[in-house]
Amino acid sequence: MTQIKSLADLKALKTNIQEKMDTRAKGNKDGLVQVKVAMATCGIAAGAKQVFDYFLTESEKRGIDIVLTQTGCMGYCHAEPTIEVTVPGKDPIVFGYVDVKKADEIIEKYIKNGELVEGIIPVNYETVQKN
Amino acid sequence: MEFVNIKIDDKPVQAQKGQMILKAARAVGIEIPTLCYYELNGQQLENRPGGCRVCVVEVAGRKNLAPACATEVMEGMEIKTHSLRVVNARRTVVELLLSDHPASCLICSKSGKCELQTLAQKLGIRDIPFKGEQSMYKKDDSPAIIREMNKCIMCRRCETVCNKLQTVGALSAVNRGFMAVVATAFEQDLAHSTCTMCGQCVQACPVGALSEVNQTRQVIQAISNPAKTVVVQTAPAVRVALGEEFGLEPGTIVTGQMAAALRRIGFDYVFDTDFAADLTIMEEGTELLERISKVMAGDKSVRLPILTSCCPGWVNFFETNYTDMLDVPSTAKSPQQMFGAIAKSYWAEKIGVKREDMVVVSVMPCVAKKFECQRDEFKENGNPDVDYSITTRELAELIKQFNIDFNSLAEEDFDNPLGASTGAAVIFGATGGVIEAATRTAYEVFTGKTLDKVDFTALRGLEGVRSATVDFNGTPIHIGIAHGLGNARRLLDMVRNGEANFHAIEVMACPGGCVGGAGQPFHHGDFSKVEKRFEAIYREDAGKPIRKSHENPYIKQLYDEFLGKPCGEKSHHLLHTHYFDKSKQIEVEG
Amino acid sequence: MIKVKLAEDKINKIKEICAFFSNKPGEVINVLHKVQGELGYLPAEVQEVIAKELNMSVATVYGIVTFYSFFTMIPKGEHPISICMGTACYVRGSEKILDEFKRQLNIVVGETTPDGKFSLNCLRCVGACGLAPVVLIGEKVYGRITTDKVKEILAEYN
Amino acid sequence: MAKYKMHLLVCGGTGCSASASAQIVSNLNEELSKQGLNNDVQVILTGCFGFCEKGPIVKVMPDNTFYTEVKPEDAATIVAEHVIKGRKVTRLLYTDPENKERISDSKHMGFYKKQLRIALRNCGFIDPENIDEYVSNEGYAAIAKVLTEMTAEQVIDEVKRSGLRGRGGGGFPTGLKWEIASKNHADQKYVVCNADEGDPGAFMDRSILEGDPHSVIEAMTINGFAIGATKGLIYIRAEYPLAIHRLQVAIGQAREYGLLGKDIFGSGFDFDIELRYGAGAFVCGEETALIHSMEGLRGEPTFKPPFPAQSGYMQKPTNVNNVETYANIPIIILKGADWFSKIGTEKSKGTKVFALAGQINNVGLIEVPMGITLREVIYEIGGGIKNGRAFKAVQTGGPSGGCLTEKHLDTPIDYDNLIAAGSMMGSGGMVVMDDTSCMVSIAKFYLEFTVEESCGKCTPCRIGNKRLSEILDKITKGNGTMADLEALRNLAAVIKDTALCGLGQTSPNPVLSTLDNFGNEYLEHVRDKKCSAGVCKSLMKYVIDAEHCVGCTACARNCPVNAISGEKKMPHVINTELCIKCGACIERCKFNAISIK
Repeated sequence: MTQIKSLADLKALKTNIQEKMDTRAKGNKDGLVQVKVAMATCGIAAGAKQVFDYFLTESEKRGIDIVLTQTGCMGYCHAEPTIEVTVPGKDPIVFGYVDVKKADEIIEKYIKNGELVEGIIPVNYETVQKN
Repeated sequence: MEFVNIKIDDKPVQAQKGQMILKAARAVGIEIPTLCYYELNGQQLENRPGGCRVCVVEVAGRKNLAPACATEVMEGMEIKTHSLRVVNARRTVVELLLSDHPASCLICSKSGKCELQTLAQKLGIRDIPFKGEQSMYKKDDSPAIIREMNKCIMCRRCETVCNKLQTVGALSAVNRGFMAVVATAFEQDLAHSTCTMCGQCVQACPVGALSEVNQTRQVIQAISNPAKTVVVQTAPAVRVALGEEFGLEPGTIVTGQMAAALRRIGFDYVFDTDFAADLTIMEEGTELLERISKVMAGDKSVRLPILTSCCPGWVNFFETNYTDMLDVPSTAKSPQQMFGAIAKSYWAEKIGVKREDMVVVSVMPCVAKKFECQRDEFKENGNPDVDYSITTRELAELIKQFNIDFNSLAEEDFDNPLGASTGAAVIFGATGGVIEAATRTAYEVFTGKTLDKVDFTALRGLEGVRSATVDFNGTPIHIGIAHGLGNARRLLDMVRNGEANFHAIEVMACPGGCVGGAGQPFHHGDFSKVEKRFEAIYREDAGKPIRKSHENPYIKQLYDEFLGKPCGEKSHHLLHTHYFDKSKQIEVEG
Repeated sequence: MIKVKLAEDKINKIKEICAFFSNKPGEVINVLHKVQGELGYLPAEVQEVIAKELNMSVATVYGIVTFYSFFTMIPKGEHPISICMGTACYVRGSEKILDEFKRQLNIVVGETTPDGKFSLNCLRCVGACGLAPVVLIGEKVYGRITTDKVKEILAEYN
Repeated sequence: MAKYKMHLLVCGGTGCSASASAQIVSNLNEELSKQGLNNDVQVILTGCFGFCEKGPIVKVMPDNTFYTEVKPEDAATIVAEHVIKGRKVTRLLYTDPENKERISDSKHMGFYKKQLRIALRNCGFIDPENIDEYVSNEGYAAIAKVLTEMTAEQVIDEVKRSGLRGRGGGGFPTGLKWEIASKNHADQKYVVCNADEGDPGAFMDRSILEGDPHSVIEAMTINGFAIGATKGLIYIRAEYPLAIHRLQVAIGQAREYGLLGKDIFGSGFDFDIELRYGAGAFVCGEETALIHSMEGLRGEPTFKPPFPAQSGYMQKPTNVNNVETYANIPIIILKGADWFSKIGTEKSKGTKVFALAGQINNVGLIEVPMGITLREVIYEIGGGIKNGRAFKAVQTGGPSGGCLTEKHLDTPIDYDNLIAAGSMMGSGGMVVMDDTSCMVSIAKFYLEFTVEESCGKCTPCRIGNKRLSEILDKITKGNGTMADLEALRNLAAVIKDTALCGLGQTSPNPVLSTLDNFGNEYLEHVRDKKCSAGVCKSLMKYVIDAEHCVGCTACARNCPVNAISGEKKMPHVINTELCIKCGACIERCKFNAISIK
């Protein structure tokens, strides 16, 4: 990794990362499905790790390209484990109470077919715009 | 000095900037009660955890009450020390303390001298409104100190004294919340800890949680046994402090009344540890000169400095902490033990009493002496040289038990021969005194000249660590002095690291030396009492006709009739000892 | 001389940890964490070695060990059970769960079963409040527990 | 299988379910199949939208139409108008109360969302173990701005003007704290992040550290620059292994990028961070205790002054802030004090994160602007009380706080209002209780916590709190007297007035606030020897109703102490002498024949 020694360095790094992200996720028909698994302590306690692993192995097995990342707490503790799925061209959707069975359903129905499955958690907060 | 203007109880007061409310109030005669606060003025010791909350006062504009001991005065501050809110809070706090304290005042060793009891009386508490669980701990009977932690009020004075003043580290606060208490590691008995039995914790304890092992009963039993010849010896520092127990000013010299009282109690012979102090100087002084001349002659088998070994707390301390230097202290026994050894040999022979029929009692300003007289090396076939060591406070208790009107007693003298002493022996009771006494004798022996002026004022004082160089007729002798074990550690570490070179070092475990001993009347943190005793010691010395140990005629007689010469064979057997490694060592199991 | 005996590998491990923290007394809490992590608990002999290495009084070390609830001088069971007693769990009945564990195991809080299999402790909030009441056995989190589940959970370890 | 062209999301949150969301779903499906649209439009039940006041909600995707107060009979209209003709059903659209306009696209009605995420802005969005994701979300832009464009005074001024107050509980103005520390000169100063989150039921700090550790690192660096400190320490609970791991990863990455270490951004400013671990002592959340713990001592508080800003860690000037406070800093620097100070109330700016827990439907971590009411939090965001039971109280501020009741539901939440109501903000635990909670037992629960966590240094906390908890125990056992109630109040007042540290001074709050708000419940325990909530075992009696009991023997077989007897197929009886009130029988009885009297 290179050191960031100036404001210009930071900006260059940011642009670079954002470009990479854009190409892999946005609008693009061939863009990838993004899956974020909320993996804070409560999520992990409720089984998020198993869900994460399931997505990892199953997406490969079933030949679906997904970008799988971990993230922090989404705040829906009552519905842990929670994941967020972004299908290219569509708004992100948060699913709660995700276990391996539900994960299978999400892959088969939503990711492959665009069919929603139960357990959607409507996002009920606004996030501050950072700039 | 900068001042701030404040009001205490509506009275305008000019207080020193940076001062705490407590001291500002005391300076103008307004007393605020305290409990955990403990200060040894001039000894760099302050216990100010702000934990007991007894000293709370009302400060205008502040939402809660402020601890007077820990709240700095600020310009314009308005303080109420006894408003209804304050008194109610203070009372509730004391009631809470009492709710977790055994109400066994009638039989408590501290009764009448207990700061909690006094406070409860002052506040007029006649009922404890809070009932509930009380802390229960196993009683700890060590050879010298009793810990009854059921009585502990968590003032932390003992912990601070043990760690900060003495650096002994035997005590620490353990557990937390309601279970919090001051204890040794793993809550074992003191005997299994690094405790040196110096007893400064006992001196500091405001309640009866810490006390000395009381042996007055055993003493009375011995006295009333017609088959026993009971001999008593009194340490130098006792005579300048005992009066306090009878309402006399600190520093009042009561040597004559004390001797009289001891006779009234029924001791067969009333002797003086001071005699043995003179003897100690003969032995230790000789040892010092021998070592100096050997070192000067290039003998690598001996080391300097020589360390005094009169103080049993100090002996315990170096046996635990300075095991690499066990050959450095003087091998001379302490005066208490020299006295016992001589009494049970020379004197017993002289009066035709069998060793086992003689009981030697010592009156000491000290708690550690109780431990010392129980050491195995100070016994012959299980019979100790000194049977019982009681404190100044225990002697006062005995006098009271015998209903002796102490203050109206006519002065009497000690018995001879073991009651005769010099001014050099008296000053053993103050820090720097042993080394000054040794200097008076060593100078004359070393130089062959007579001292014109026996007062070595350079060696006197209450500073924690002191050093001075004495001119032995062209040979400079470097002397170090420390009192308080923390100061001793500082000095010894300097020696160990080669940062300081001394010929001789005197160490006393208690601040001020024996005058500030743990067995002395409780000073409750008023160190000026110790200072007054300290001054009295030197007054007593100045008033003595003989002020050099080697000039004590009975000491000369003892050598002529019995011992031969200082550090001779008989002395070696009776008056010298050796030291043990009491440190903890980690060892591989199996 | 008073001898404190401890197995050689343990002594070496402790010395190594103390040295890692430059034998500084101020690092004692870090040292205790690491040593407990290695040995499972902090018996008296272990505290003696730490005190000696860090050049501090063993009473002080003991005072610290007994102050912080994370440190223990008692070896835990093979499967340490921790009942969350945080507020969220409490209002959802964790006390009843605790009672049931005590009854099933016949031990009180802080004890280990005679066979050394289970030990029982309480802790404050693992942060899985959404799953309240929560019980931890070893690293495993059991959420939304009811009293009748206790028996079957314990059966998993038999 | 068909790909759906449209989705109808029907709120299935508890609040909406109660008003027939299931019926709406089935009506919608019926209408769709009538029209033969089952394969084109999918109807699905979702979790709570957090807008229960206007429920039930139906959201149409992908156009984001948001229908409020939908009734089952509206299903036909929605299908006929919106699905088939593509025309929005205006009367079901939400009306903006300000300008009375109907709003169709929910993208423009973010305001209905009661939550605003500032401190949690990155939690759940970025990968906390990937510094690049943080950087691409304006991460480290604030420290860049600070080091390249601002002076230390300007930074402090910005934080001061933002009105940010400490989120750890006390609410001390952060900028002022920084200013004091900056003015105390010393060769070394320290910046400390208090991550010793100990309130049972609060876990926002842990969530921030697990979800967005870089924001705290960046903020501490800003803090270091502002006060002239080059060393930062994070004091974190050892019970948070994941947060520790993520912090370690984040610190490592920041060092690799040169964002920690020497000469950051070529400005000549050095700063680095070390972790220190707590070891299970709640009192170490108090800043002086925390500092002593970091120094390797028992975590006992000491009196202030001296404040840490004068003499803190290693007797050097030290600034201590908590995690959530720090999480706000970078965004304040980026967006400015003016932006931040527009959010919240007059004296409490910005947002506060709460851990919503207890008997509430949507247990979770929420972030709301200061000034929101409890009602909004509980009934909108929280989705109301679990199992439709009655709201009784909400406890805020943990062991230092108090209980708020029905009458406080519409009080705007901020530091000062909560204190006025006898509670406090605390670190943000919010535990909702229903009528099954006994308030005397709740007070006892908190006091037992304080007794266990008291350091034992000062008398009022060590013995006083013990006595308080003993009196409460006596009351819950049915042995309380009227004099005990008086004693509780007096003792509580003295503890508040005399305890040494913040923990002790606030520890009687749970008692005082329940006495104030639920005095009758205390009276009931003392005078009538009754616990309406059915919590205090000593005051309860289990009885079998002979009329309902069929003699199935299930209760008798499950009673752990054999207190239940009776012939098969005959009504059973409980021997109250033997009964330990464990409740096993009630759980087993299928005939509701056992009750607590």
